[in-house]
Amino acid sequence: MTKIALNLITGRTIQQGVAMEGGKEKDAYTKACGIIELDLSDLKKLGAWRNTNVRVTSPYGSIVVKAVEATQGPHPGLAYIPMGPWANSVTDPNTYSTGMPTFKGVPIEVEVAMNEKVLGSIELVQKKCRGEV
Amino acid sequence: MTKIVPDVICPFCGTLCDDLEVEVSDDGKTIVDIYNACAIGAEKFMHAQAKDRVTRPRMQQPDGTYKEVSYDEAVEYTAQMLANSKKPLMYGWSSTSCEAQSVGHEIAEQVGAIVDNTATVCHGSTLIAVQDVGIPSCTLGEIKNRADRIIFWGCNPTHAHPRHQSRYSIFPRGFFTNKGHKSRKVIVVDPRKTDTAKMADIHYQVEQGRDFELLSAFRVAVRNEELPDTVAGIPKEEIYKGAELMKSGRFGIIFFGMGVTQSLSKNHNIDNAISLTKDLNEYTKFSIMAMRGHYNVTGSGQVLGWQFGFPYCVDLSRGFARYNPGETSSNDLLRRGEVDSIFVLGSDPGAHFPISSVKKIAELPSVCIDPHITPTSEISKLHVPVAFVGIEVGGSCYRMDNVPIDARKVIDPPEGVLTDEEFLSRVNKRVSELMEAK
Amino acid sequence: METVTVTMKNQPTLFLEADNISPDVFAGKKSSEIAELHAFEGREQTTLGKYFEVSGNAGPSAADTRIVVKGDVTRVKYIGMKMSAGEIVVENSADMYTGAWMQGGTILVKGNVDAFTGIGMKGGNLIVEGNAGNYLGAAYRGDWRGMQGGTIRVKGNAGSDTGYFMNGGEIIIEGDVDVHVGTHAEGGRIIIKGNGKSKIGGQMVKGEIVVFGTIDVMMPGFKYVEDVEMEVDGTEGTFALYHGDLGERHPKKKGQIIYGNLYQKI
Amino acid sequence: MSEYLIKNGFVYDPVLGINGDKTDIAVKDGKIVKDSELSSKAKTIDATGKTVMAGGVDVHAHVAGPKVNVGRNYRPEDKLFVGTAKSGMKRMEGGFSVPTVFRTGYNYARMGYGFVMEAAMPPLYARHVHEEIRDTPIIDQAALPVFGNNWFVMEYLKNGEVENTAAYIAWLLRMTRGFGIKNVNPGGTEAWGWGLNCPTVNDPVPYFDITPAEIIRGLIEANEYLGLPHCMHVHGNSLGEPGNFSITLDTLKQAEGFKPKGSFGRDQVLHHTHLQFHSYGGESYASKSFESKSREIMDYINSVDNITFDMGCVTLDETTTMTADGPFEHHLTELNHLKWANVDVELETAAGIVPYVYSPKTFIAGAQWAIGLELALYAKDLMKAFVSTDHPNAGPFIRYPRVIKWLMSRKARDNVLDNILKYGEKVRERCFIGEIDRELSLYEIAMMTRAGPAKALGLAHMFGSLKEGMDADVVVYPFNPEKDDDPEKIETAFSNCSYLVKSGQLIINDGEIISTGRKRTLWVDAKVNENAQVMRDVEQKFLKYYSVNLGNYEVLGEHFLPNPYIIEVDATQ
Repeated sequence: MTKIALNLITGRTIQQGVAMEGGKEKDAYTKACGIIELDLSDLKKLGAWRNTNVRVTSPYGSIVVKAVEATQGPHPGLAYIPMGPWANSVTDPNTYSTGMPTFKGVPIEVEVAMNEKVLGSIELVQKKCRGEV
Repeated sequence: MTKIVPDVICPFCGTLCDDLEVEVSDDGKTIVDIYNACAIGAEKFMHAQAKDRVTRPRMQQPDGTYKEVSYDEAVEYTAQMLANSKKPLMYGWSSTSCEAQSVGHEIAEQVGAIVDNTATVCHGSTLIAVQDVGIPSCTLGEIKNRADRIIFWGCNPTHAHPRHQSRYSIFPRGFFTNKGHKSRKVIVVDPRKTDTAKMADIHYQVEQGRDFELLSAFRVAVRNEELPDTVAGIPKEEIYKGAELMKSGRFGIIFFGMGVTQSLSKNHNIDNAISLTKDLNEYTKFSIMAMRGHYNVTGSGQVLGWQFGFPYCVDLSRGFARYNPGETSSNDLLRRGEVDSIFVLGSDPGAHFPISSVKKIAELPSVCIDPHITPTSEISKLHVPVAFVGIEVGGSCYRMDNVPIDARKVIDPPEGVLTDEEFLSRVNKRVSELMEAK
Repeated sequence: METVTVTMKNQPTLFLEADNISPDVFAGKKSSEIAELHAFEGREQTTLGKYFEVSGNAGPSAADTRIVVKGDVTRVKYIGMKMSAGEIVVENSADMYTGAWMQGGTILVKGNVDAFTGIGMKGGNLIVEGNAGNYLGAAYRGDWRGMQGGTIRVKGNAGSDTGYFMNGGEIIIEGDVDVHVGTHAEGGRIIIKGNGKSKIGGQMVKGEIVVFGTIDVMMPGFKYVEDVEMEVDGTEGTFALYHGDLGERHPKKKGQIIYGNLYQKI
Repeated sequence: MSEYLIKNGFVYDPVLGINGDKTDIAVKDGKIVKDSELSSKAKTIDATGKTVMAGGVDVHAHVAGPKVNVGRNYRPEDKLFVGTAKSGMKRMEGGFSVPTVFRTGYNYARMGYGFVMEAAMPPLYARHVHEEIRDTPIIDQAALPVFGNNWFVMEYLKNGEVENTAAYIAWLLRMTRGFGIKNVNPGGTEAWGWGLNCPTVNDPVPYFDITPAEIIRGLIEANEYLGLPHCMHVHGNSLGEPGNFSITLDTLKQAEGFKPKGSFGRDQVLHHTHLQFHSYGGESYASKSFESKSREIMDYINSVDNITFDMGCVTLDETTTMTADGPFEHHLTELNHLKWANVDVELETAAGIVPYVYSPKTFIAGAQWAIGLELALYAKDLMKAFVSTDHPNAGPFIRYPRVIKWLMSRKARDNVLDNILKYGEKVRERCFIGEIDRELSLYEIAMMTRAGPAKALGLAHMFGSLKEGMDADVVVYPFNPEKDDDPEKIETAFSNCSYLVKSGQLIINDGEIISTGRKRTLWVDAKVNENAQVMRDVEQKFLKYYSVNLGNYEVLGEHFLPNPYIIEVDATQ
């Protein structure tokens, strides 16, 4: 099973903004934010097709999202998950005593997770809090 | 017949566009259409209309499901929770009016709470930097009228502040900039070739996490000192070229965002960017501005400022106001287990805090005040739906350049739904009674 | 010198603010009076006696008062805050703000300390046998007057932002440090006997930083000047001297520009 | 509403000519009345052995608005260890040089003040100013919008269109709920939009091609055309520069030939604020060159009858400077390297903020301290000279009682020169302070802190005296003019009054704040004839150059001015 190591950044996208205002309990939000944008070269390294589910793991957690081709690339070695509960399942909580977690620049490993499901935001957060995922 | 409400303020981002026109049915009950708004703003107005909108408070049951309760019960639970805590955290405040924030602060003062707003995960590092080195800035109209050098550093307005470039920065024709885009040079610094970067004259694809080094390099270049061959993945020739472009303008502006506030070095990135701006004022006129996120996070910082003296992370537990991000900041408080209950208004930490902090929230007595269903509302003990500020109730809001604009009421909230201010006032009254009794 | 021993007996449910654990406050008080001194847990104002067993009486002045803190005080903040004389020994680990705004005397912590230890320090001696957190010997938010004087020695590692806005005094880290050392420094001396990371000496105006180990990325504003032989904290050696931060303003003295000095052991 | 009889105090009221005589003051329904009008329900306040005055009036302080709040938010260190807890209806207090709104209101009340003028309101930020004023307890307030770098004003005045200027000013006062005309570094702040300045009154403003002198005269003319309560309130060019006294004289001379119009009883057409910063000689700040020019300045002011000023007295504290004089603050940060905040405001103005330490260890701080006091001590008519520290620029307003002490006591001044200043001797050499024996009386202090500023602001019908029919702002200070001779007693007494009655309500009782009163926001509604051209220009500029819609510019609604007090002016004739 190939695993590739990447540097993760998270942030806004217009789709994330629209879907968030449309309702975080809706599927559109999962479609907009339950993804990871990968550079084409990294998709190749991973040996994954576009739009396959992958498991993203960092020292701080793990999450299943859908791998898509980066729209604002090229950025080989860099991965992007729109801000939201999926991204924050793996972001670095270290604030360096500034109050600000490290949402950008998180070391992650990505592997194909064909048969695993991308959870909706509500279910995801509730299960994480109950320790079920 | 429908009617048009003009000069409507958009309650989404810190750009705080105030030129929206909203078409409402003549009974004034429903929004028919929105003009001039970006896709996100339009969606926010439309979602207020959603048929499945929650209109009554809901209490979490032992099995995790939610049961509808009355606003009276919601007020009682909230007041009891706050009055019985040793150190409650009152977080959010960025998606509500300054008037509601003021009432919240009265509650916080009574119960010795910590008041923190969404800057804590957004531009908090900027606020720290400003406290260390100040900030030479200006209003957005100054940029429209004068700026011929526009720098976007670690921000992507095309996605996060969709109308920013057309209203204020890249495109508008102003008094001294009547050629609009043609009279400006645009630099973008970002580790990705973002849609904003695609519009730039120069794009510096900085090595992620090395903004501090690159900013220092620009300061070295501005002073015509020696540089190593490459800094943060950028050849020194490119850096000298950029420095010259900045110095050669008549009026320059640096806009910056999460790319620098949330990456390694955090406040130091902003600190160095501000210092670069200050340096450039030895050669020409230069300003710098934070691309603030929530439409009234700036207002929260202002009201906290004039009432307590600090823009966020305000600790009232000792009876007077104290401040120190790293200690009195939401994520550090949750991480360290320093608070014993959490009250959230107008924000969604459930979606936007690291999961380790979210787990702590789920363990604590918690109240979430929000018109939407959110991950936060669905892990809180109590969810209280309220009217949308800027759509169903007005109030004072502050734009990213600190310009105050009065948000408008466009339509009525659903039958019986309280506004933030109404709910908070009732909690405040109840808290006073409970604290008297103690 | 009289010794007062305070031993943790009831842990706070949250965190305890014990800025009254200081020779200056204890001076001239009997153990019973000391137990009555205020302590704060959240908004509740209680007494030290609620959490600590207090034995022994203080000396007539801070200078002849020694405080021994026993038990688990990892949830106790502000031990030794603003102390001007005397001695504090913490047997285990302490939390934030240990020795904050300290002016004199000695604090010895046998375990670790958390963030903001020795911030705004003006004088005295602060020794940590374990590790220190972030913002060690740094300035309080917004203040351009960071550590002014005194000595901080950490036998283990230190976090980020060591000596932020440092103006004077000395900080010695015998282990490694995290990012940002001596940022905005305008005086004083920081010695790192282990390894540094990156962002060392950024925006430095004046002062000295000595690194014995590695620096993974050197700031672009630091220019190699020469190799120098010197003795640093008991170790003789050859050090490469860099001047910086070239991007920052620098004062002039007799026509000579004064830079920050960064030494790295060769 | 309650009634009070303030009995048996030593009363000082220059308007009534009462100079320390024991007189009773009667208060009913918010006004000063004859004793005979009191009912049996009237409460008695025993002022025996104490000093009684009308509530204080502050003509110039930066206490509310955007730059004040930058000063708060970017200086956490200004709040370290100075917070005080909430108690009863009193909110938490914080901040030293830039206090929170609550501490601002309480401290003015403790000093016996009833009215404070916010000295510089950027029109685009008017809402912010009013929100802070609303939250500042007890004291009545108003705010002066800044006009000296406003594009409309410069364009109209360049063409000599005084009537249009006046119409625009009237419109803007209404939009911003403003009180009068503030004029900061005329032209220089617009030049700062390009990083430039107008150092003298004759340097043309880039692009707009009008001189500061023309702006000053034009604004005086427009002010008198409207007949506003207050006059054109100017902060001249080249504030803080060695040798600037000649520029200041040029500024003052712009008032020549103008007479006050309107029905508010003021005598002046020009008020020069924080004059201390504008009375410097020499070429540098070094003691071998820098010198006081207070005498030259006061010789001129004493020779005319249409100018007033406030001191801007340096108090030798660490403080936070803030002004709409953008280029000055940039200059200051280059000198002291402390954190610099700046805000340029589209079409209107700018502001800068920099912390500053007036260290008694430096010659210059001592000289500045001396010059401020000299100006007042050289004044012939103290109805023209007002106490101020240009709060917080020269020092925090809580130092007024200390300034009063220095004005009233040569002994206190000598103590500063001999024991507090490191270069006291140099200060004696380069300034006049050492030669001045004058010690002001309580009667004169009442002129400088009440009667004078109230008259200059056009508010003599409300404040500044204990005359029947006036607003009942009465303060009782624990100071016995017959017994107390220790200067320190002056400072403590004027810092903490025993009683304060504000608009007829008892606010401070026996030194304790017991009520937050019912503060008012004063603003001036000037009626002018319809002016189509000005309205067209306004619409055009908002369409093309402002970043907000015209429809969102006016300060409307109770949430900004819950308790407004409107002064109407009819300029239609």
